Formats: sequence, C-alpha cells, structure tokens
Amino acid sequence: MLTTQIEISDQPLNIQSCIDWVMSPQSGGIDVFIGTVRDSTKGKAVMRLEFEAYEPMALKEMQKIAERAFEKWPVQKLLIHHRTGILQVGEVPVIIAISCAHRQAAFEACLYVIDTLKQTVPIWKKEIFEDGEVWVAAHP
Amino acid sequence: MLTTQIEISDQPLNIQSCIDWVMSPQSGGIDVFIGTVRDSTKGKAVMRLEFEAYEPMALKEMQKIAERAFEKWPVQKLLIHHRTGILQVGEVPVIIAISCAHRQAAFEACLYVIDTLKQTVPIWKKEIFEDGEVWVAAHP
Amino acid sequence: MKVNVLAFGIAKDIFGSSSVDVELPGQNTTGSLKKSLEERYPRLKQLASYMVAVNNEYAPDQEILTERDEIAIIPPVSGG
Amino acid sequence: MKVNVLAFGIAKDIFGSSSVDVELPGQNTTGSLKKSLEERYPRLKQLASYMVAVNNEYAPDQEILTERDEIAIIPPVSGG
Repeated sequence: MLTTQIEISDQPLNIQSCIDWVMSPQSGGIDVFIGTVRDSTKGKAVMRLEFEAYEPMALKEMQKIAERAFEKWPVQKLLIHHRTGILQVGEVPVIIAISCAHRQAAFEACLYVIDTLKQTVPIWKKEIFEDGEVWVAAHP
Repeated sequence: MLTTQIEISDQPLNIQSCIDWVMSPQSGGIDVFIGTVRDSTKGKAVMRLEFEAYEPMALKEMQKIAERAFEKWPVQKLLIHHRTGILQVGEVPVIIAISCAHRQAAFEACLYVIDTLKQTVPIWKKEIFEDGEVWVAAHP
Repeated sequence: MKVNVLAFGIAKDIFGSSSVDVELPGQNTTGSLKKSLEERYPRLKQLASYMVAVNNEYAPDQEILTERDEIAIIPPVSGG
Repeated sequence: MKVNVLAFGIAKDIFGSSSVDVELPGQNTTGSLKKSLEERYPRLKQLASYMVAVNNEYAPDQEILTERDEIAIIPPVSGG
C-alpha cells in the first residue's frame, strides 16, 4: 500500500480527493492543513500570489519531510499537494493531510510537516500588490 | 457575519462544504480534524458504531467550547458537525474546521475543540462487535 | 416531589427506558436524586462515573430540583 | 572550470535569467561559486540568506563541484 503522496501541480488542488486518499479503515483521526491566499499582508492589500518551485528538489525535500514524520509519529498515510503559478485571494496553495490511529499524532505530524515545508522546500511566493510586487522573505 | 456553525445530524457529513464554510479572504490557514470509524478497537474487530446525542445539551456544550476557543485564540471561523445514528467503518462521526490568519492558532484551537468535545459534550458511542456491543467509556 | 429523568447511552439500558419518574422522599436535590436512582438501579454505581444535567447544564449535588426542570442522567460521554 | 547555475525566485530577477554560466577561476567549490556570483551580482549579498543546491541537495561551502552537476541558487524559501 502506498502511504505517501506528494505532488506539485499548476492546477487547482482538490481538497476532497486529498482527504479521501488518506482515509483508511485503520485510521481514527485525520488532520488536514489547508493554506489559503490572504487578501492582505502587514496591512497591505494583496492582489494575487505567484508560486514558483524548483520541482525535482522540492519533491525530494517534501519526501524527506514525509519520511521524518513517519519516523517520529505512527502515521498511516501522509499527503502533501502544493500548487504553483498564479493564485487569486482565497485559492489554496497547499494541502497537507495525515491519517493516524489517534488524533494527537495526526495534529503533531501535520504541524511538523507544514512548519518544515516552509523552512526547507524550495518553493517561492511573490506577493503582487496594486503598486508593485515582492518575493516573500527574500530580504531581511 | 456568522463565525460559528454547530450542527448535529443523522445524515452523512459533507467535508468539502464544511471547509468551504470556514474559508475566508482574511484567513491564511485552516486546520480540519476529521474523525473516522476505525475497524478495530483494542485488537477487536468493530462492525459499526452507533452514536446517540442529548441534542439540546450537546449543542449548548459545543457552543461553549466554540466561545472558549474564540477567547483563547484569534479564530476567524469555527465549525463543528457531529453525526448521530449508525455509522459503518470508514464513515465520519465528526468534523471540526477552524480558520485563522496564522496556522499555529488554527492547529491549537482545533486540537482544543476535539479534546474538549470528547470530555464534555453529551454524545455516546456504542461499539458493535460480532459477538456483542459496548457503550464506550461507560465502565472503569 | 416527583421528577421525570431522561436517560441516555448506557443509562437508558440500565433504566430499560429513555425516561423514568422518580419520587424524591427527602431533599429535592440532585444528590438525593442520585441516591434514589442508585437504590432502584444498582448498576448505576458500576459506571466509571455519571453526572446529572438540569436544564441542559451539568449540575452539582447540592442543586435544588423542581418539577418543571428537565433532568437527565449523563453517563461517561464518548463522542467525537 | 565552467558551471551552469539555475536561478529561482528573486535570484532569477537578480541574474536576469533562469540560468547563468559561471567560470570558476580558483577552487571548484560551492564557496568559490558564491564568491564569483556575488562579485558579478552584488544584489545577491543583500538577500536575507541564500543556499546552493547541488544535484537537488543543499550543499555546504566546501562541496566540490563538477561540470556535470545540476547547480541551483536557492534564495530564502517561502512556500506553503
């Protein structure tokens, strides 16, 4: 049985099918994190976001995160889908779904995956404002 | 704007519509907990579960949990749907979905809601085995 | 005073009914209701614990009951 | 030795291209590649930080490069 599904796609992510994929008769709890594009950052209106990925390396780094999560918690199935390209406010750049026999592990593993993804996976986000654009976190 | 949605229903829960309800242009992160019926408990095969609720009180207790979550974390929208009746293995007894500007709060609030729900909300679960049935947690 | 008591989960099995009438001979409190019920249904005492709810709120043993209250026996909950 | 370097995010803007060729005059290491790039593109030094990836793995400054390696400049990531 495949226990990990990692994808990068420029198409809208399908939340329901992600959740369906991690469900199993052995799991008692699923935690799902869904990132969404906010309409503002630091009080400034955001028009849209643009995500760029170094795909082969990003997939490899996500795979490492997944393996680490399986080592640290009794995870049953783990899914990470990340979107690239232009996203409007309200759209979903990332879905992480994790099933476990018990809920505490699912929560901890899911928070670990999103926190680590934001630190190590080579994906970049550009915020587009009415009067300009900026690569997030690029400058001190 | 309504920021809380609490429901008890004997019909299958709709995960996607729960998530859609908590999404908003102000939210940056959504955490969702989905309970599912496991096929076994303490090594014994479970045929199905039966959930019974003291509905008016259960709704009131869930409302209290939601209010407490809003006090403790910067929650934007919070949804709790709980199912009653007979559920087969793999079906979903509970969905909790919480949107926040930032993810950490969404995770903490969601774990708080499910943990507290399991302690205080008057809903009961009967496990049906091949050779009998038992109300969960009734006896020491 | 006579009160009507709702039962859920295993309490419904123990009472053999989803509600029972209970005559309270002494004090009209939650505590004396529990005592009366435990005499009539000894299996109640074998539960891990149980609470009484009065008008949809968990009630302490000293709570005074009236005939108009909605009273319910709440065995250990197991939702979610 | 000449290496080809991929650029992403703000590094692509700084290089004005999604890849550049770099002649390494001295040591064939990640560290000397960074030094060469910073001389040619001073804006690189204004970044909060940046890493070099060699064959899809983050590489330390001492890593030896070859012409066949896939080399990429990784500015601060911001996915999720």
